[in-house]
Amino acid sequence: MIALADQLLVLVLLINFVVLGTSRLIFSIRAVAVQGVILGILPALIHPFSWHLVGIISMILATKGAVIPLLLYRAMRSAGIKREVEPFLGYVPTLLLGAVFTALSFGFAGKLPMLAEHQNYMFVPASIATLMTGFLILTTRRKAISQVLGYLVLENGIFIFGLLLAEAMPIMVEAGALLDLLVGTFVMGIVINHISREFSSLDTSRLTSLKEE
Amino acid sequence: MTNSIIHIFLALVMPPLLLGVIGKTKAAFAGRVGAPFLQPYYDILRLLHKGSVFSTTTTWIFRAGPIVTLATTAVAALLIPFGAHPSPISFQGDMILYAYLFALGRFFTMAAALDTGSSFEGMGSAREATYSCLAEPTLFFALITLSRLSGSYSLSPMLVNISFGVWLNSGAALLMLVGGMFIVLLAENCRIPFDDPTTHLELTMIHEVMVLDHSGPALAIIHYAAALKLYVLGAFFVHLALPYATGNPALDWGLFIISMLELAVVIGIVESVMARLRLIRIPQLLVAATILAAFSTLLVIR
Amino acid sequence: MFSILQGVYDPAAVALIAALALGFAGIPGLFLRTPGPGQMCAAVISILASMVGIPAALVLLFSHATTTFVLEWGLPFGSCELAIDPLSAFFLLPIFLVAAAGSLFALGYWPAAEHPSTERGLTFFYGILASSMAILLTARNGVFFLMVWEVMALSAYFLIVTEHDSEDVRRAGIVYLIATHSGSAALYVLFSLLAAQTGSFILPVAGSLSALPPAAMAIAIAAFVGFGAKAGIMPLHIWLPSAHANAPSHVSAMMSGVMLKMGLYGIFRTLTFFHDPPLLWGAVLTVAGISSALLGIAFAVAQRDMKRLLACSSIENIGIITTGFGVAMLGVSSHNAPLAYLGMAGALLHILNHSFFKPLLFLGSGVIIHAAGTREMNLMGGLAKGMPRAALFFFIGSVAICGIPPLNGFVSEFLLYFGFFSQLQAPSLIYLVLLAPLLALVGGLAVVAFTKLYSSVFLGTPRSQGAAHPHEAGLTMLLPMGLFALLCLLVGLLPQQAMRLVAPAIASFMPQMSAAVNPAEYGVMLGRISLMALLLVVIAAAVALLWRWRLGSASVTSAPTWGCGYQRGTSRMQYGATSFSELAVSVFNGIIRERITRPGLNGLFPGAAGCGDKPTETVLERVIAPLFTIAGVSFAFLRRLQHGQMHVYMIYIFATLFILMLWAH
Amino acid sequence: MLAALIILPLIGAVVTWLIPSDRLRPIALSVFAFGHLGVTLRLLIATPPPSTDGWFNLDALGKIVLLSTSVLFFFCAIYSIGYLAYRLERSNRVLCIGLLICLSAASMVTITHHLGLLWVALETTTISMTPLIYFNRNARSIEATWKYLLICSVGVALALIGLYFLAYATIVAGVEASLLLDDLIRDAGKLSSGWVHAAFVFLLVGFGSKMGLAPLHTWKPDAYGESPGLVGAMLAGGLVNLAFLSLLRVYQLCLATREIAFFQNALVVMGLFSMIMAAIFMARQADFKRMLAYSSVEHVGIMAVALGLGGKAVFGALFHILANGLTKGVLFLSSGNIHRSYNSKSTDHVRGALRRLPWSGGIFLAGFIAITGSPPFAPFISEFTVVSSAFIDGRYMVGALFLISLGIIFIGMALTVLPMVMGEVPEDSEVTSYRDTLWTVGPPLGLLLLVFLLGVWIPAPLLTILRDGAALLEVHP
Repeated sequence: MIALADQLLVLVLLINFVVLGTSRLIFSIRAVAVQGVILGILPALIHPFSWHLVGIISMILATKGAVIPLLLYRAMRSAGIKREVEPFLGYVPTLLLGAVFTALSFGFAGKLPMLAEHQNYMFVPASIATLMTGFLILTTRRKAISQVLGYLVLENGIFIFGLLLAEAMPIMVEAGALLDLLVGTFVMGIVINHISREFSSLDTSRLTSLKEE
Repeated sequence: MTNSIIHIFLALVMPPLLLGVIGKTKAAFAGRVGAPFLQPYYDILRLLHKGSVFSTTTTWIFRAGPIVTLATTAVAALLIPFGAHPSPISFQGDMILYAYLFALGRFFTMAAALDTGSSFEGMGSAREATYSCLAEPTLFFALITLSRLSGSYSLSPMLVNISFGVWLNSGAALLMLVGGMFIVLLAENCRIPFDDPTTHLELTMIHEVMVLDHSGPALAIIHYAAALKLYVLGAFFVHLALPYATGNPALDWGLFIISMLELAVVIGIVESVMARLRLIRIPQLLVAATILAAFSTLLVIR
Repeated sequence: MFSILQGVYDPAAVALIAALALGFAGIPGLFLRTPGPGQMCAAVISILASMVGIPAALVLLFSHATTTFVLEWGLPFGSCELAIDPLSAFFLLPIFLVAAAGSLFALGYWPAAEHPSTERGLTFFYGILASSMAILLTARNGVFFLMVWEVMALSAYFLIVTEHDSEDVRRAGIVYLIATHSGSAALYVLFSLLAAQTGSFILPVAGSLSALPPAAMAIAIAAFVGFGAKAGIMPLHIWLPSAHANAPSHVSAMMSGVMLKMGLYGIFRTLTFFHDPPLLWGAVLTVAGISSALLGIAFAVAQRDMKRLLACSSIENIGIITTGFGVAMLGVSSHNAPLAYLGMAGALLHILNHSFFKPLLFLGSGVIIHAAGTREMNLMGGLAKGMPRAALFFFIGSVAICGIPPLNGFVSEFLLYFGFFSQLQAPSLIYLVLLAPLLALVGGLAVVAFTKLYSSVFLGTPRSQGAAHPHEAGLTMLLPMGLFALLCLLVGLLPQQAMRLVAPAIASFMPQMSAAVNPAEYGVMLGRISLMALLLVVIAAAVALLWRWRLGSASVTSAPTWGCGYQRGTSRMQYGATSFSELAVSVFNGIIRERITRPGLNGLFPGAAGCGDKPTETVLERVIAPLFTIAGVSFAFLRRLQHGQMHVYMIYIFATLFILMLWAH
Repeated sequence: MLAALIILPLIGAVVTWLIPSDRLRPIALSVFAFGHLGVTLRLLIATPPPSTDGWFNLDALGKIVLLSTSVLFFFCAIYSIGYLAYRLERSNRVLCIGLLICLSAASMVTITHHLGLLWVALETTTISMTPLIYFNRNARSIEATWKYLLICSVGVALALIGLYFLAYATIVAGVEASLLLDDLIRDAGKLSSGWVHAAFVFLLVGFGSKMGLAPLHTWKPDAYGESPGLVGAMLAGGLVNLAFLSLLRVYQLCLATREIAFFQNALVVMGLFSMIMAAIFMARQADFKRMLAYSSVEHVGIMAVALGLGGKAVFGALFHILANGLTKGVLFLSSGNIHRSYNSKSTDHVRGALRRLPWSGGIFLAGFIAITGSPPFAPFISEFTVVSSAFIDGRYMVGALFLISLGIIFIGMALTVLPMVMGEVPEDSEVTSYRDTLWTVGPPLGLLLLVFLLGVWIPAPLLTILRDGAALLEVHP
């Protein structure tokens, strides 16, 4: 089964590039949702069956796959924006950077000692690469929604790493995942809706009145 | 004891004579007969008998001015040795007191001048203030040189010490010192080329303009004090320039009197052959004097 | 807190209690509804404290002993020791004196009835300032010293900004605060390095440290910067003129008369820790001292604001003291006992003298401000008519500060001069004698400055309406002035007695040196000085009597001043403060550079035009201010980093992470 | 007893949620704050033994932070009675609930020894503060909230992955997988340095951004500037210390792993950088609340430097937790009053505060003197400890930079604060309903007295706690 996990991780990496490459917000929201679903499936592949596990998985699928994307989708609609126009860094350079970072993360993971059973799987590189992708989105996109997406991708990266620990300390992983995702992202969703009400736009370049002259 | 009495007697009586001699010399150069040698005495006596006019602006400072000036000069006269004879009062460090006594007198003179509220007298004291504080260091360089040469910290030894022998040893230093001190002598006593006591244009005066408002006895005291100051500084200068001494006390007194008169003649000559400097030039001349004295000091202490 | 004070008869304990009492003097006033009584009670308390404290200090001074207390405190900086040795006791004298005089003066000068809003704070901080200085002298724990030091500095700040409605006052306050705080930074370093040397924050005993290691040099530098900034040694004096000018006069008196000395005390105290210091230290102090003396008085000559002039002359006097101290250090380094002794004696005696005539003059300036309503000397004149007594006291102060016999200023300068001259016979450092002419120049300029001050304020005729109707000051203001004037006279006429005050302090400062000289010979010298002073007085009296007798027999008439033929002379045509000093200032042109604004006159009949001048604060305006501007500009550039754009903030985080990663591996 | 620390505020949250009246709620808040303070003091005197599973252990470090947080919270609560009376235009329900939840989570941070739980609690404080920053409900405040939320969340996320690395290190090392501090310290020797280093870096950046070390501080001026005074006080005096406590835990770990040198240097560098940044931004600062924010950046820098220097300076770091926390309370609360009275945060409008608000102005001035490290106030003790130990240990460069930036900061702050409090009130300045009352002036004054007291006398028990804490952070041979 765990061999399948690796295939899925490749998929995750590909989705990273999709998110980096697309300009249509709705599309990247969907992509992130798909990524979330995949991550939801992954535990099922690497852990033995238990009702507890089912609970976790369903929770993750619900939030990552449905709730948060919907939240973002609503915010996007209410603000009436379709696409991420003029990002701070063009799409092609972003993609290239993404590639570079992915390569780097493979290198980084290679330097670190692994457990034997994780040795020939790409959990660590995938997680680091996703993390970096998240950062890349956060630093290159203008719209608040895209930045939330970036944060989500970053979270996914962390989550992937968490899978390695899942059987060692489940509580930890769940606490992390749930708190961050549920609460953190949820609050962000709320704030975003507030923003769209205040500015009738989700363009964070409008959110620059607080600065030093 | 007798020496002290003679010293005090000379200090009391002789000063105005120098003015008389200077006047005669200038007259001679001008081809006039000129006023008698004792004219200054007559003036002072006459002034003493005149009534006084005090400006309504003035306070006690105005009256204290002449008194303090005379008192300080008198004390200075007691500190300075006349000729080969040591001064009546002499102690370690008296040369510093000597220098500072004049400062006290100056303070009062200037204050008295400003007390009248007359712009001319203010002008005079402004000049006096600046020039005298430029002359201050010269005197101290001289004192250092002398103290070094004599190895003592008191005026009498350090001045009496000067002799032809010393001249032979450190002539260069003394020569510069004489130059510097002569300039200071003229400046401090407001003689030409620094000041013209006899001019009638207040704008050009320094000392005389400061005492414009003094009258009667006050003016007499001022004249006398000025003469005494010339005498005291002259005695100092004479020690440097004309250090003759024979063992014989009486003879030495005579020599001293003569050399003082010589000094007066020299001053008279200078006053007759030179014109008063422009006021802007005066500081430069004073600084030159300081430099001379400083060089002499460096020569002796290196 | 002071559970350790057993036996109140112990003079040290008495002195400490008196010091604390000074601090509490202002507190009752804070809680009283009506302002008047508080001030009165403060005055009474501080006078009583001084009456107790001065004798105690004298006893301690002559006892040649050191009394030490240990204070339990809850701070982790070792035990907190308080000790009073003759040096501390010597510095205690002026504190008690000026504190009492000032708080008495305040009753008339800053009456609570007229200044209800400011009086409480003023009285309170005045007490705190005095008390903190007194306690500072006893502190033997570095950290405790620092704390008291800062309390002193801050209370001084609050005193300076008493009238903070005026822009000038606020600026003066800020400059002072910045200067003193920077000084304190140097002191942080100083005491840390000391602790590094000794292993504890307890100040080392005299002569216990070696001056050889580089740390010692660092300590000396830190002390010079930190304490020098407080003392106002050039070029660390930037805060001094404006602060003294803008503070209430009795505060200026306290600051100039005492607080500056605390900086000197710090330098003294620090250098006592080391045995055989290098020549360099003395040389630096000497050069710094003589140059601040010269420049300080040069600036003083140029001033037109009465209190600024006094402040600049404080710089001069501090310079003279520093010179004396530097010379003393040179004497110590070159094992030349007489030089060390004379230098130290001159310095300490001048400290005492300066704490007599400078407060006198500042208090006098307060009286003048009351009478004329301005500090601008060009607007005054003729005040002596209205206030003869104040004028007399002020005159005594002015003569004394010029170092002219027969007053006290001369005595201390005389000792310094004699020290310089005695170098002529010394084996080494003969060139020190060249300081004598420089000091003479300083003296000459001082005469210019103070004839200018006294004459333009008190003599002539009023130059403005404000000064036209002066009134004599009240008793509470005259009494302190009279006291100080009397002290000036006493020290001037009986210098050998004043010498006896100084001797123990020197003995404690440099025991081996003072053992090597015989103070008696200097005593004899000073005895002669006092004889000459008396002689001078006698002769003057004689001449005066003679003149009296002449006047008696001759006619005395009074008339207006003779205008040399000008009939329409007005009081504005007098030589004012600026015109008097213009010639002297022109000699120092370039250092001082008066800014003179001349009217542009054109046409046949030009209209009314004015002409003003302003002496520049050379160091502050030419050096410090430009630095601040540069810093401001460069900072303004860097502030773009915070431009409010989210994604760049993210880049900051990312970059930090990345760099740290690279660093870690 | 420990549980009370957590539960009491939660009960309080429920109660305040139920209370309908905006006037009564702050009073309830104060009551619970008082209760919490009581429990805290009780715990400091009679400390319970660590829980058997090792999850909960109130050690000296925890005590210090708990004390400062609880005291500060108490005074803020009292202040809220007076302050919120002027802000009745909008409901303060969310504010009170948020504060209490935050307090509960904060207490959790101080008492737990399980890094995971600590992390969860820390994240909770972050999130519970979010709505408070948005209290003013305007464009500026939503922007501030957004930046605060995103940056802090990213930071905390990084901290999380740091923890994961740590945990994975234990797994790789083959020891019992655990995030209990004590276990980790025990097994520290065995952990592979690669993972540990990575973990430390991520934790440093994560907690650093929560703490506001430059250049991760960018959210601070906005959040502090736009939130109400008492929220600012809690942020600057409370949350900062919690983040610092988390760093201390990491530091303990580093000590055990013998990898301390890198961590210390990183701390010193970041600390000095923060101070210099603060210095640059404080000069000519036109908004006094933002200035206070930068001052907070400066002081976390001071704490970081102190911790990085190690040795005696650590004592300074720990004492600075208290000193800085309480002084920040003084400054933010009094500045809140000034802000209310002038209805402006701009130093161009705020002039002569001493005239208009003698008490608040005076307290603000005193707070400025205290925070810039002048005796006789507490920050002097800690700052001088840092400086002196820097010089005594021969770290002259660090000491010099430290002093210089302190100097620049003092100048910058003086040029901002003194014109505010001194002089005349400008004629055109807006006249508002605000007046100094006992409720608004008492709390900052009380804090000021505490700061002064700690500046001249540290009570023996507190001193022992501080010493024990310092002992926990010393290198054990």
